[in-house]
Order: sequence, then C-alpha cells, then structure tokens
Amino acid sequence: MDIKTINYEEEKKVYYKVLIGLLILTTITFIQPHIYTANTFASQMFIAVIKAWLILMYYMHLKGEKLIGAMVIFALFLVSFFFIIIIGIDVPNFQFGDESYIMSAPHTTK
Amino acid sequence: MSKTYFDETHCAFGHPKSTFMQWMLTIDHKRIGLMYAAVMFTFFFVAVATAFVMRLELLAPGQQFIDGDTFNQAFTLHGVIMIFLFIIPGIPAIFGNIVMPIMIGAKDVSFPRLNWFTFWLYIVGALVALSSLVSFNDVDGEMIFNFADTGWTFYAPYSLNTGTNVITTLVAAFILGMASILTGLNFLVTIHRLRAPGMGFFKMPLFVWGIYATGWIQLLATPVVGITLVLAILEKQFGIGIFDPAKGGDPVLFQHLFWIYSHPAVYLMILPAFGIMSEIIPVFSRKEIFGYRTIALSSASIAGIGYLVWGHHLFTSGMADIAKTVFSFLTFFVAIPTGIKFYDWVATMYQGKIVLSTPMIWALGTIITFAIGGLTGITITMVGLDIHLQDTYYSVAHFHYAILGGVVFLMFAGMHYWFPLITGKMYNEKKAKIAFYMNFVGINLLWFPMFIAGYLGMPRRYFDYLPEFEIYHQISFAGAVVMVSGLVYMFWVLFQGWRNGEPSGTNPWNATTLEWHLPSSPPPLENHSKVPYVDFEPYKYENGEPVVKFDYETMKRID
Amino acid sequence: MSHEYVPEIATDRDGNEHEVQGWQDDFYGGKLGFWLFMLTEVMMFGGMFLSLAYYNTLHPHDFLEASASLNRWLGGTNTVILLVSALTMGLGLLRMRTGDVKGAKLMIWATILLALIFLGIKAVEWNAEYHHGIFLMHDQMLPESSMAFGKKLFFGMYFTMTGLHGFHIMIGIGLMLWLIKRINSEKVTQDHHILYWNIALYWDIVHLIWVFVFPYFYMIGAGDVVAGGGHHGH
Amino acid sequence: MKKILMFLLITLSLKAAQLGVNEHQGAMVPLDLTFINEKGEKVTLKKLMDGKPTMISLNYFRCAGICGPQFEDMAKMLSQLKLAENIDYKALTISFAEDETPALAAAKRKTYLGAIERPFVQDAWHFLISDNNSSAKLSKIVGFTYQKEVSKAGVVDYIHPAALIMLSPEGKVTRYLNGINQLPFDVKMALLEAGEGKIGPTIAKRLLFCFAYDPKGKTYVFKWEKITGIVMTLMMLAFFIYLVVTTKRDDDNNPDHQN
Repeated sequence: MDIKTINYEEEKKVYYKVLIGLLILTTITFIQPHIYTANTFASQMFIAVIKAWLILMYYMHLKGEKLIGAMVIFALFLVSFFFIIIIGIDVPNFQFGDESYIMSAPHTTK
Repeated sequence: MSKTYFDETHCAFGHPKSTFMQWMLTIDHKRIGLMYAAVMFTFFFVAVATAFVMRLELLAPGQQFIDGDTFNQAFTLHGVIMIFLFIIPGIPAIFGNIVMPIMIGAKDVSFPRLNWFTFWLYIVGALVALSSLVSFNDVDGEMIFNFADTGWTFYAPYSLNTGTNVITTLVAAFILGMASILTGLNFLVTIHRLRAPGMGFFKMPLFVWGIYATGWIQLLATPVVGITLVLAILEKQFGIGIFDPAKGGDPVLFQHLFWIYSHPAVYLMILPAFGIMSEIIPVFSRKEIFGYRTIALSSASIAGIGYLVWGHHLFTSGMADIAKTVFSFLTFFVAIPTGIKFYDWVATMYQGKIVLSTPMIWALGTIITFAIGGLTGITITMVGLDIHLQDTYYSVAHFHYAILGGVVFLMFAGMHYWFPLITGKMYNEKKAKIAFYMNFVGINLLWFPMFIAGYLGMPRRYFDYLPEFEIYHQISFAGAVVMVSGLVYMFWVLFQGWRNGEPSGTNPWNATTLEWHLPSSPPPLENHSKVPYVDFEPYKYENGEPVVKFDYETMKRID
Repeated sequence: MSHEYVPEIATDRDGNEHEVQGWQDDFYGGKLGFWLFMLTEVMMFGGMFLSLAYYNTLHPHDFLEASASLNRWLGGTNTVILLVSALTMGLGLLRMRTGDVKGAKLMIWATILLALIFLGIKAVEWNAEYHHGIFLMHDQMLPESSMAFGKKLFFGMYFTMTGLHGFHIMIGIGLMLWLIKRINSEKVTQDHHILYWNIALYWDIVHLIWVFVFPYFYMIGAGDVVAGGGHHGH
Repeated sequence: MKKILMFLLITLSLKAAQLGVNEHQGAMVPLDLTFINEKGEKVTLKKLMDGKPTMISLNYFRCAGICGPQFEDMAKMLSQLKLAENIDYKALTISFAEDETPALAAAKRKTYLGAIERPFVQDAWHFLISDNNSSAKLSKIVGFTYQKEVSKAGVVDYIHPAALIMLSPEGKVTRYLNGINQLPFDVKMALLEAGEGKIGPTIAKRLLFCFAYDPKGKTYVFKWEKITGIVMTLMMLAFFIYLVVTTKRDDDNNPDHQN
C-alpha cells in the first residue's frame, strides 16, 4: 500500500460512511431489547461483531492487508478455541456442579 | 563497508565515552545477547544451588538442614528463577539475539532500541523478583526470608491467602512476561522484514524457524498469563473474588488461564532448542539435512498444537470428563511433529561423515535424554495414568528430562557450537567432552530414580518422606553432586577457552549457514561486510565439503 | 534519525540488483510490529472476557440482573463519544498524510478532549455505583455481604475491565500528547508518520475493546428487564 | 491474626517447656491407676491400654491455649499414621484438671475423632479425666509439670507443656515427643519402639534396627547420612577450588595445552 498518493476526499467519505454505519448499529443495540426479546445476548454480540468488523476493515485499514489479516485471524482463532473448550465443553459438562459450593452456594439466587 | 547506524557509538541515546556505558546503552544485538547470557547464567547457578540444597535436605527422612517452610520457599525460588528468569527467555534472548540476525543476513533486529529496552525490562523484572526474597517483619524491622511459598505456579486460592511476598513475585513475573512478549515481537518482525534478498522462508536456517515459531508463542500466549497474574494481584489487593472460592470465584479458572500460557511456554522453551539441534546435526554429519520442510513445518505445527493442550495439567483439578478426553487426545498429537523431527535428524546422520566434536556429542546425548523425557510425557498424557502419577516424582523426572535434558542440554550444545563465533577462540575439546560425560551421567543418576520413586507414590514438593523412598533420594543426591560438578567444569572449560584458547578462525566447523561467512570472528559491528544475495538452501554439502563459498569482503559467491 | 538512510544493494550472481530492507525507516515493519502488539492486547482482553463468560455460564440469572442495574444511558453516551473520537483520530491521520499538519494537530486535540469527557462520565458512573454500595472492597462487595456470588463476580469483573479499559484510555491520552510534541519538533512529518499511524491504530483498538465491553456489561440485561420486569411485561 | 495467635501459642508452650517436662525414660507407670472415661465409668489404665503401646497426651479440656492445636495436630497425625489403631497402638488424652466433666471429655473426643480424615476405630483414642487425683500421680511419674493460674476474673487456667508420652505395654515410659507438631513418621517409630519390635511390618523392624533417636533434632535420622551429605558437598567445593587454582596455573605457564 503506497502511502504517498492518497485521495483525501475519497478516504474522508469512507470515514464518514463508517461513522454513520456505527451510529446506526449503536442505536440498534438500544432498540433491540424492545423489538426482539428472544435472545438479547446473542443479538447484542452479533451487532458488536459487525461494528468490530467495520472498525477493523476501514478505520484500521486491515482491508487488503494479507499478512496482517492472516495473523489477526490466527489470534482470533486461538481465543475462540479457548472459549469453545472452556465455555463450550468444560463448564457445561462439569459433572459435580450440584456438589460445588461456588455454583450452588447458600446465597446464590438460582 | 557501509555503516548504516546513524550514530557510531550505536547507543540507545547519547554518545557515551566510557566502554561500560557503551555496553549499558548498546543497541547492538550481539552485545545485548551477551549481556543476557551473563545475567541468565548467574541466575541459573543460583537456582542450581537452591535445588542442591533441597537434594541435601531430602538425603534422609525427617528434617536435616532446613525446615519445611524454607523448603517450600526453596522450591518456589528454584522454579521461579529457572522458569521465568532462565529457561523461558533463555535461548531466544541469548542465541536469538546473537546469531539469528546474522543467520538471515540482517544488520540488526527490526527494533534495536526496543531490544535494548526489553533487556532492561528483563533486568527490572529480575530485580523485583529478588526484592521479593525478603521482607521486614513489622514487629522489630528485622529482615526475614519471606519468598513466595506457592510453587512457581501460584495456584489460587493458596497464593491468595499465604502471607509470603506473592504479589511482588507476581509483579516480577508480569514484567518478565512483557519482556518476553517484546522479544518475540521484535524477532517476528525481524524475520518477516529483514531477511537478506532472495532468502525465502524455506531458505532460512532451521534455528530461525525455531525462533519464529517461538516468537508466536511468546507473543500470543504470554498476554494470557499476564492478565491472569494481574487478576490475581487485583484479587489480593481488592478482594474481587475472581479466583477465591470464598467469594464465589473458581480456582480451576486460574489453572485454565495459567496453563493456557504455561503449557505453550514449554514449547516456547524447546522449539529454539530443536532449532539448535537442526543446525548442529547436518554440520557435523557433513550432509544436507533430511526433510528440511518437514522440520520447519513441524516447528510451526508444534507451536500451533501447543496452544490447544493446556488442559492436561488439570486432569485432577476438576474438569468435565469430556474436556479431559479432548485434551488427552489433542496432547497425543504433539508427539507426531516431534517424532518427525527426531527421525529427520537420525536420517540426516545416516551415511553422513559424522564428526564427533563437542557440540555434536551434546546433541547426540540430548537425543537420548529428550527421548526419555518425551516418551514419559506421553504416558502421563493418558488420563487414567495421570490420575495416578500427577504431582509425583514421576512428573518431576519427566519435566527435568525434557527441559534440562532437552532444552538446557541443547543450549549448551549451542554454546559449544557458537563459542568460536562469539569469542573467536576455541575451547579445549577434550576437557569439554569430559564435561559433557559428567553432565550426562549426572542427569541420569539424578532423575531416573525419580521415575521409580514417583511411580511408587513419592509426592513432589515434600520435604519429608517415608523410609521406603530413601534409596532413590540418595541415588539422586549422588547424581546431583556429579551433575553440579559437571556444570561447573563445563563453564570452567569454556572460560579457559575464552581466556587462553587458540584463535578459531571464522568457520572452524565447515558450517554453511550465513553466520559463519563473516569477515572476522568475533563478528564486526553490523555483521556482514555486505548483505549477500541468498539463492541457495542452507546446509548444502557435497562429499563432506560445504558447497557455497563467499568472498567475505564483497559477499559474492565464489564457488 | 538525523541523516537520510540509503538502502544497501545486494547483487545476485546474474548481476541483478536487489534493494535490501534495512531496519531504518521501515514503515511496513513498524506497522507490522504494532499490529503484533495489538494482538497481545486482544489475547489479554480475550482472557478477561473468558473469565467473564466463565462466571456468566455459572450464574446466568445473577448476571442478567446485575447487568440490568447498570446505567445504560451513561454507557451509551460513552460509546458514542469513543465512536466520534475514533473518527477524529482517523481524520487527523488523513490530514497528516496530506500534509495539513495544523489540521492534524487540531484533530488530536479534539480526540484528547473526547477521551477526557469519556473518563469524566466513567467517574460519574463509578461514583454513583459507590453510593449504591457497590464498589471494590466496599459495602455489598465485601465477602460477608449477602449479595449473590454471581453479582459480586459481575461487578468485580465490571470494575476490573472498565478500569483496565480506562487505564488504556489514559495511556492513549499520554501517547497523543507525546505525538503532538513529536509533531512540533518535526520528528513526525507527512512522509514519516509511522508513529501517528500506530497511535491511531492504538486508539482504534481501545475503541474496539469498548465495542465488546459495552454490550457485555450494559446491554445483556436490557432485554430481561423490558420483557420480564414491571411495565409492559408478558 | 491467625499468625499472631500461633506466635502467642508458641511462646506460651516455650514458657511451659521451661516449667518443664523432665523426662523419666524407663519409669514404670502403675497400670492400676484409674480414670473416668467419657461415659463416666471408672476404668483402669491397664484396661485402657489393653497390652498395646500407648501414646498419652496430658491436657485439660477447657484449655484455650495449646491444647486445641495439639489435638488438631494429633488428629491430623493419626489420620496419616501408617499403623493400625487399636491393634498396633492406643491413644489416651488425659485431663490433669481436677474439676472437669465426662460430658466435656465426650464432646472433645467427638470433635477430634471427627477431625480424623479416614475411618478410624473409635475405641483407639479415649479422652479421660482424673479419678481421685490419678492424673496428678501420672503426671508426677512421667515428669510432666504444670502450673495452676487463677486470673483476676477468677478463671482457672493451667500453664503446661505439650508432649506425647509413649508407654510400653507394661507401662514403661519409653519416649517423649515434645511440642504440638508431630510427624507421623516420628510417632510411628516411637510406637514401634515402645512395642519393642513386637509388632509392625518387617520394614519397620529394619528401621527400628538402624534408626537412632536424637533428642535435640526431635527426629529419627541415619546418623551417617548427614555426614555423607556434608562430606560429598565439601568434596564438590574442593573440586571447584581446585579448578580455580588450576586456572591460575594456566595463566602462569602460558596457554599451550593442545591435546
């Protein structure tokens, strides 16, 4: 990516477009609970992912960065793997949950 | 000879006159590497001494020389120094700094100033760790030996409750972690950006591959333990309750986060060591390495798989059975690339003109010791067996065979291999070999009995034991004596070589990689007189002679 | 660097010349290095989100209730503020690259201002929570209080993570001030703006972290309250 | 807080130690001494020991000082002790205070038997109180001295040492293990010794043969081991010094040691 030749107006437009996009998404995060109450958590996280993607691609100029993009994906893969194993496999299948003090302690609202 | 440094004293800042200040502020990768070496081996011997005291204490059941609490602090000190100060930064910081840039024909690492900063960050971390050794009791301000007694793993909740200086130690570990991250970052960028023209990834020497894989582990795994330690510190300070069951926290989560880093950390230790092995074997077999790509890629895949196996440290800590199975299964996979490497090395030696110089016999010895360490590792990968052997001397022996008999031995192999490059002198081969045999006998005498003791149920980290185990401890002690003598003897031989050995010339081993094609040895500032164009594979030999030859002034090929 | 760096030339056997990449003014290298650094940030906060999710799966209800009790509007405002600040930072970089140094500096100042407002709001928020008896080592967060484990952990993580995020914001402010200094002393120029580039990247990752921190702490409970809680429940 | 308490207890026990256990190895304890057991019945020492080597701790049950820790440690030690209780040994905790009730003894016994982390034959450990001054007699014979103290509030307390006293089946005092913390290993050895090798697995016999007791270290050691350890270490140091010396020599007659 050549840094000398840049089209100021063009890039500026992109910035504003993305800004608007992000603002819209933010408003959606606020109205979502009123319109779609089935799974707040999932929908919130989904929106967050889209926002993150916009920021990465346009604000952080990840677009067209092959090498760096691959590195980012590798890191994200690792994190998601940690989640899958620990949150997805280990915790829900822990067979002694009922005997566990921290899970079913006297004053945890169940 | 175009010097590209903007400042001929090549310091991080200023133009100091005194040589001492020039060393303190140097951004020259070779000097920084040497300073790392000096500091690390000092710490290494401190830790060795601690371990020896423990062996002395365990010579007989009951209390001999030190009491239980001191013993706990002793093994913690041994662990913290060996892991955080010596073996994790060890090979990358020393040889990665000294030879890696030369190997890829670079003039320095990508961020020399960052490199300098990293070194001093490391020193700060070391000092903080030392400061946590003692504390002054508030009653009468007298100094008491109050190092953390948690073991180097700082397991919660004990680490949150004990009165010893855990926080300081955690801070030290955190700072050292940052140093390690920055080193890895620096090397990754260096390897990506500063390879000599023409040197593709598959023309790099294998040590560079090792460093590259290591860099990724340092970069992506260390932050996890970093944040874990931060959380533990906050926990101790503000009682958040993240790891403290009394407040609803789950200690197993601590173990998860801790091992997410600390398991890859052992691959972080071994990968550059494997790199050294892959340098030494072809050079002293006078033969092109067998299966270059498989070795290179197996380094990468070990690094990759290494991230996915941390759970095998938690088999007895309360994990879901499915998780245990998954982790056990994944862990077996690590054996595959490792096995590939070993077969490649052996195949390289097959029909080669093997020269049994000191670096080579260190490497060969390692093939034996590390094989023992690795295979015993596979046995405790099996959940059922691990339930029996966890936290016994068996795992202690496994770990030391793998790390001392693998990483440290190869580090010493590297020391003997690159010694002429760094000092320009040659040590006394005969004495160096004697030193090796002392160490080799020592390590087996010291740790093999532990396999048996551990299998019979001798738990680790105990300062007293039942008389049944006496004999094993006594053999181990004998081994310890031999080993320590061997270590000291080895360093003495090298020291002698450095003081008054004969000049070695630039390429005493008939090696092929770029670090042996320097105009002078020790290498001049900014290494090669001119950056070569690399259009050849490393380790090219024809009937026992290196193929590629250079004119060291113009760095043009003359073969 | 005082004098201009002239890249060395390596010639292969057929006499073709290849420019050697030195470590001096290596723009891409600098960028690569900083991206790698940001990956460590990702792993770090990844670890924290992991702990958060861990306890979320153990105490789902407590988490929803605790989340519902946070002030969503303050959080929302902060989100928007960071959003805009990311824009100003980006535009500033853009202007620097087109040579408009004055405009660039103006934008940095704007970003700093927004960052300060963000911290201000955060302070107000924490203060309010403190008065509701929810703060580290205070009233309801104490071990002996009867607040549910899940809630204690939620708020514990809340203060930890927003605290660390705030810490990153402060570092960001420091970096920007330093950047302005470098610009004034013409160490950072149109052709040599890697520092600016990286600080902009840093600011974006701070924003990026908040993009996830915000919904996980403030919003997950929202649906619950609207649906289950009081007014038009069903 | 806990640390301070322990500190206090230690100092207390030290003070007590000065006031003394003067050891009477070999003294014979008359087995017809009678005590009151938890149910309030009179029992003779003979019956309580029923021909087993026995460890005796002298305490009083109201004790707020070192007795608690000592009992806890005993419970811990007994759960780790590699001998069969009630077959290989008996344990007796005897109150030397005149004015204590079987009920309290029973309560204490329940607590500390409960604290043993393995199935434990209940009959092996009894908590007894004095029957017409028998405790005092016992204490006198074994040389266990304590001192009554009445606080201003009129609370009666005793300053006393903590020790495990080993009796052979015939009632001979064979060994004192002083202090509140005992290693299971020490106790095992002491008991085997008290039983005069009549019992215990063969390995224990061998141990008995080659282990000596040193009262200062309060623990069993191979005498020669410490020596060997030190000697080997010294040899190692000697080797280092030799190296240093040779280094000097190498400097003098200039470096030409080709091999």
